[in-house]
Amino acid sequence: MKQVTWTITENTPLTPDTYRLRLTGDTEAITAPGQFVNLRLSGFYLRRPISVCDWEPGAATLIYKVLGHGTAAMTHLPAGTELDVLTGLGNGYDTSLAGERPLLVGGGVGIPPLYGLARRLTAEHRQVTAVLGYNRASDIFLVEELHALGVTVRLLTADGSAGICGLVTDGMEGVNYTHLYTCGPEAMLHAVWQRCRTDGQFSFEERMGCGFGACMGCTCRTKYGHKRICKDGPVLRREEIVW
Amino acid sequence: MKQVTWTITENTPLTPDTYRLRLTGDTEAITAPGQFVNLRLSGFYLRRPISVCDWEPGAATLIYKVLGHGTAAMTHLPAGTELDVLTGLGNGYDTSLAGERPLLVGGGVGIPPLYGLARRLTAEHRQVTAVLGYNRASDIFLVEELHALGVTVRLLTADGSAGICGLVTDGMEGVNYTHLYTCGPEAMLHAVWQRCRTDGQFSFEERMGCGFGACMGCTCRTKYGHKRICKDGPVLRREEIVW
Amino acid sequence: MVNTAVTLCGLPLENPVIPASGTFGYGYEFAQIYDINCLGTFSFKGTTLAPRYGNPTPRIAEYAGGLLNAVGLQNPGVEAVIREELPRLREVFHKPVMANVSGFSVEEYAQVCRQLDGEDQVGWLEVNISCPNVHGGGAAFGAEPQTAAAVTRAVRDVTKKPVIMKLSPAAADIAAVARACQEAGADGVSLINTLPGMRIDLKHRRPLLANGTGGMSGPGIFPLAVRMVYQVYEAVDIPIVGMGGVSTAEDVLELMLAGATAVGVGAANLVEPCACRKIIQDLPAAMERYGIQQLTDIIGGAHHG
Amino acid sequence: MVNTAVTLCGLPLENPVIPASGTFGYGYEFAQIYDINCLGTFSFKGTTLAPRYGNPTPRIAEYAGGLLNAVGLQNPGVEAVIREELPRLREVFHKPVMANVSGFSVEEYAQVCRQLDGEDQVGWLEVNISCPNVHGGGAAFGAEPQTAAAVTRAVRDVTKKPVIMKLSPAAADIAAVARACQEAGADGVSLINTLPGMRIDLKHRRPLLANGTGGMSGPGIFPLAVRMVYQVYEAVDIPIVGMGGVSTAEDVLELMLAGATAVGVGAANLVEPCACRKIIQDLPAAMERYGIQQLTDIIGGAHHG
Ligand SMILES: Cc1cc2nc3c(=O)[nH]c(=O)nc-3n(C[C@H](O)[C@H](O)[C@H](O)COP(=O)(O)OP(=O)(O)OC[C@H]3O[C@@H](n4cnc5c(N)ncnc54)[C@H](O)[C@@H]3O)c2cc1C
Ligand SMILES: Cc1cc2nc3c(=O)[nH]c(=O)nc-3n(C[C@H](O)[C@H](O)[C@H](O)COP(=O)(O)OP(=O)(O)OC[C@H]3O[C@@H](n4cnc5c(N)ncnc54)[C@H](O)[C@@H]3O)c2cc1C
Ligand SMILES: Cc1cc2nc3c(=O)[nH]c(=O)nc-3n(C[C@H](O)[C@H](O)[C@H](O)COP(=O)(O)O)c2cc1C
Ligand SMILES: Cc1cc2nc3c(=O)[nH]c(=O)nc-3n(C[C@H](O)[C@H](O)[C@H](O)COP(=O)(O)O)c2cc1C
Ligand code: FES
Ligand code: FES
Repeated sequence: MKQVTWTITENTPLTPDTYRLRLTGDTEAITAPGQFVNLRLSGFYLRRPISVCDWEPGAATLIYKVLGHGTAAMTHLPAGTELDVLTGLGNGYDTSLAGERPLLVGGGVGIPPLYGLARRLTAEHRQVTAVLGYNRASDIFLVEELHALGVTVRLLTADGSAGICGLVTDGMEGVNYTHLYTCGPEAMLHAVWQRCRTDGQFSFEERMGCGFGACMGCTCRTKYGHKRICKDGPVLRREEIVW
Repeated sequence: MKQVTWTITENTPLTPDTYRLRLTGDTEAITAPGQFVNLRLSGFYLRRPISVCDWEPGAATLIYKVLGHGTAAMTHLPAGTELDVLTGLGNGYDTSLAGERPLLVGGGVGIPPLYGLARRLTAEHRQVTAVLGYNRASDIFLVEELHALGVTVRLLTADGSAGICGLVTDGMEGVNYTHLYTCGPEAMLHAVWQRCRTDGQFSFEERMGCGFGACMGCTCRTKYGHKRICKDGPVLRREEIVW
Repeated sequence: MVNTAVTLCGLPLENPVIPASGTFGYGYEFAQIYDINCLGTFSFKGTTLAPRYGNPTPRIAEYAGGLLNAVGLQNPGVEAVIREELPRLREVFHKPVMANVSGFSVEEYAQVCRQLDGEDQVGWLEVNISCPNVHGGGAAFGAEPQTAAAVTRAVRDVTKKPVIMKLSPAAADIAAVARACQEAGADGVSLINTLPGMRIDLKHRRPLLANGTGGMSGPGIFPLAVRMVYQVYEAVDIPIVGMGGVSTAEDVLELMLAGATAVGVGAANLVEPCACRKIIQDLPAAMERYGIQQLTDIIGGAHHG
Repeated sequence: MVNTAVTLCGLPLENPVIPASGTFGYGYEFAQIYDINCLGTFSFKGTTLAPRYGNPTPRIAEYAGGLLNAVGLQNPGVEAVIREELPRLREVFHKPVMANVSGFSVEEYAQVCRQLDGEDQVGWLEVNISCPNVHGGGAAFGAEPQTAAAVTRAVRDVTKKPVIMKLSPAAADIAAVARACQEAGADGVSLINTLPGMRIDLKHRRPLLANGTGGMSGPGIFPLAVRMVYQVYEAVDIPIVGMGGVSTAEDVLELMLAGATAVGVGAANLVEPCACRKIIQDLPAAMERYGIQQLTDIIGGAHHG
């Protein structure tokens, strides 16, 4: 964990309510895909946790969806704005367990961290398949970028307006995978967990006080005791999860 | 009273802790020198009352001193910043009572509203004298501008580092005036009130909740009953003041 | 089209938004800025039997969540209110108005209410029991159920108008106070009044407000208001006017879900003179966002979940 | 050179800044960010007899003045604290630490304090009486002077370490509770704990926190803390650890002028991990700004003016 200042270089809508934020600044503390950052926004007391979508030395990309007042305020931040960021938070995904054919399952704004993961997995020469679920065609983002990495993408929408009509669990049918990585709403994670036939890594969300393990605001029960989503997670192993 | 948006065109230090803020926007509601505006600052709940130093259609000048956190934050506002302003507040000075030789007595950041007053009085072809008190030479501002209007300026500093060494009451000695206008710290107003040998108008400060007469936060006692500094003032007539 | 109408103690309100006492004067200042007839109603400045100057200044301080005030119930006294303020108020506001009443003895409350009972435009009497009881060692009437009930009974006896008891968040058990008011005949309760707080002037090393303490209001007390409205809703059957830190249409919905039938807006009027008009304008869109057809449907709605 | 040292119940503190219980864990997370030995001391997470999971999530909500938490005293229980946490803590923090103790019965408080009494590094016992009394209908021990005194006596009997009773702002009369604690043998009091509040989830029409209510903390409660410290200072002769919304060195001075000997910093640590280090770094300049040579000179200074 590190407290740094990042400067916005770009803040553009990818869909009507999903934005891509590109930033420059110290990214040293980020060591694994699936980690997150905690952004201080002027006018809000608590920081806002957002997954790292992609990063390189000196630059990072985040993708966020407008959900409440904080994320709505974020859409108004112009390029040049400096943000106070706690970076390198959480454990992130472990790519050493991926095997040859990892499967990535993402829903909505659970998809961004899977991009950074896919980039690392493809760099490690694994055959990556991604099952991506959106509500409707106009919600789609990151699909081309994943294609460009060489990922096999299965696209689903809940209303059938693009790709296959259905949920991510429908998209998982028939995929032959060695390990599963997933991120998305809790109901989706649960359904994916029930379908998953290999070991897997599940990334959770919780309302956070601090984001670095100090307040016990984000605790969940696991088979191995209480864990803090922000510090011991957000990624949990399949076998330890208690629903 | 009117709620308007003003845009900062300039925010420059005149002394180490006193700044001039030039703004553009609707100034229609300002009708008399000595009126004030109430500025909304991001990060602060209450607005900050600042006297109008000068104004014309479409533009206004304020001069403020860094006193606490709000005025300190103001120094960081760059040109182009839009401010939410309640304008045209308070009664202001009545120039019809000035007579031929009005005397203006100002101390520190009580001086700014006297500039707008002097401009109107000189335009009305009165012979204006201003007694201006500062703590030290490095605090001096607005003197040249008042000179330029044709005002006779008597300059005093408490430490003698410029002008006459003394307080404004010393500077009042020997001036032959028809009416007195003053603004400054309360202790100064009281001393001036005791010295004043004509009718006069005294501008007061008080902590304000609203600035437009709604909350009774700024009430003072006068000979004619309770008055709200923000609405029935900030300018009170000499005879009505109760110390 | 969504429906914002509610009924408060038998009287209809076009919408639940009520500028809170002490932040809206007698309405004139605001009537110069917008047509205040868009309001559900408003509660005018707290009225006592005798004229009061209130506390010395400074009366206002700031904190991160709003402001502190120690105005000290400045008002011209009930006779002047009836003689001078109400006729002027009538010119700018054409709906029943809420009369806010304060007192320092049970008799004073009763006396003020008796006089206001004769005023046609007064729709409700809102009885502020945060004031110290001069016969009771200075504790507020609203601190304990017994004293709150005593004021309620005395006021109930002298008026046929709906009586709304305004509760203090400084009460040990606000739900118990509300219950006592209901049992003593109150038609409604309103809450919360300001929360006693203090700021200190570092330069002069003394309390910043001349009065020492002042009442905290504004968004910083909003969760306290929500919690208390929620608790009082479970304790009484009479309508609640919820308030404390409301600044947006969403805040109105939140307090109504907690149990409020109508919602007071105080401090927000002081820093945003058009706050109440804006809240009223924003209400329909906010209702649609949360699938609300009629505001009356959501009163206490957070208790079923 | 200004002097920031104070003495708290006989033990010297390099400076009055104390991260508040529940916001600093056992110090490790912060020790990774800065050398926490710059602190006066810190109060570790509230400890109960048995391990506690705490409340279901969501446990955190936001408001304009800070946050609400309903963590519900999650902790591994006093035995695990002694066996596992204190040895690890010792590696990163070399000063006496404040042990925060909670309980749901008088016996539990005494039992936990008895066990912690044997720990060398524990300098003070801070006894949090905001918890509900399971034998007392769920009212908090800190709500009334009698129950607060009962806990104080029980704890006093089992330890020679200084006992600091941590008071709740929800008490009807916090000064009376403080006085009762002093009479029952407390060496100090700390205040304020969080203020019960609530937020409601508009989308789901139910309280946002799974627990319903949660404790308000952060700058929104600062004037409440100042007021209560001021009142308690007039009621007791034992030192006060003041807290509630402190975020800056000036806030520290303000609470000390109100009467605090040392100052707790809670929520600020969560959003600004280096908050306490920064406050300590800023203290000397802030003292100079207000002409303060020694911090001990200003304790209660606002009462003389
Ligand atoms: C580890 C982690 C990674 C995340 N990554 C992303 C991401 O990459 N892209 C993205 O769009 N969103 C992400 N989220 C969700 C994002 O944090 C919330 O959408 C955001 O905090 C909402 O803030 P708001 O002010 O708009 O909503 P409000 O409802 O106004 O926020 C009020 C409070 O609730 C919290 N909150 C509300 N919803 C959530 C939520 N779903 N999860 C956690 N806290 C919440 C806020 O942080 C704030 O403290 C992530 C959350 C977590 C915990
Ligand atoms: C009618 C009027 C006209 C004024 N004109 C000018 C001017 O032209 N130039 C100028 O520099 N100053 C002027 N002032 C004073 C100015 O309002 C304060 O210096 C300013 O509000 C301080 O804000 P702060 O946040 O820096 O101080 P803080 O102390 O942090 O402010 C805390 C609160 O106290 C209030 N406050 C603090 N000091 C004063 C004060 N002296 N008067 C009123 N409120 C105060 C603030 O508005 C705020 O609500 C005027 C005040 C009034 C009432
Ligand atoms: C300046 C001011 C004056 C007030 N005067 C009164 C009053 O006279 N009578 C009363 O019952 N409440 C009074 N109140 C309390 C408000 O009506 C309201 O209950 C409280 O401020 C909480 O709401 P808010 O946070 O929206 O301001 C006053 C509040 C303020 C800020
Ligand atoms: C997340 C969180 C957990 C807390 N846990 C405890 C606790 O275990 N014991 C305790 O006495 N106080 C606890 N508190 C209260 C704080 O110690 C402090 O009294 C309160 O938050 C007010 O200070 P602040 O506004 O600076 O946060 C907790 C506060 C927070 C925010
Ligand atoms: S959010 Fe504080 S411990 Fe996880
Ligand atoms: S500041 Fe509100 S009446 Fe003057």
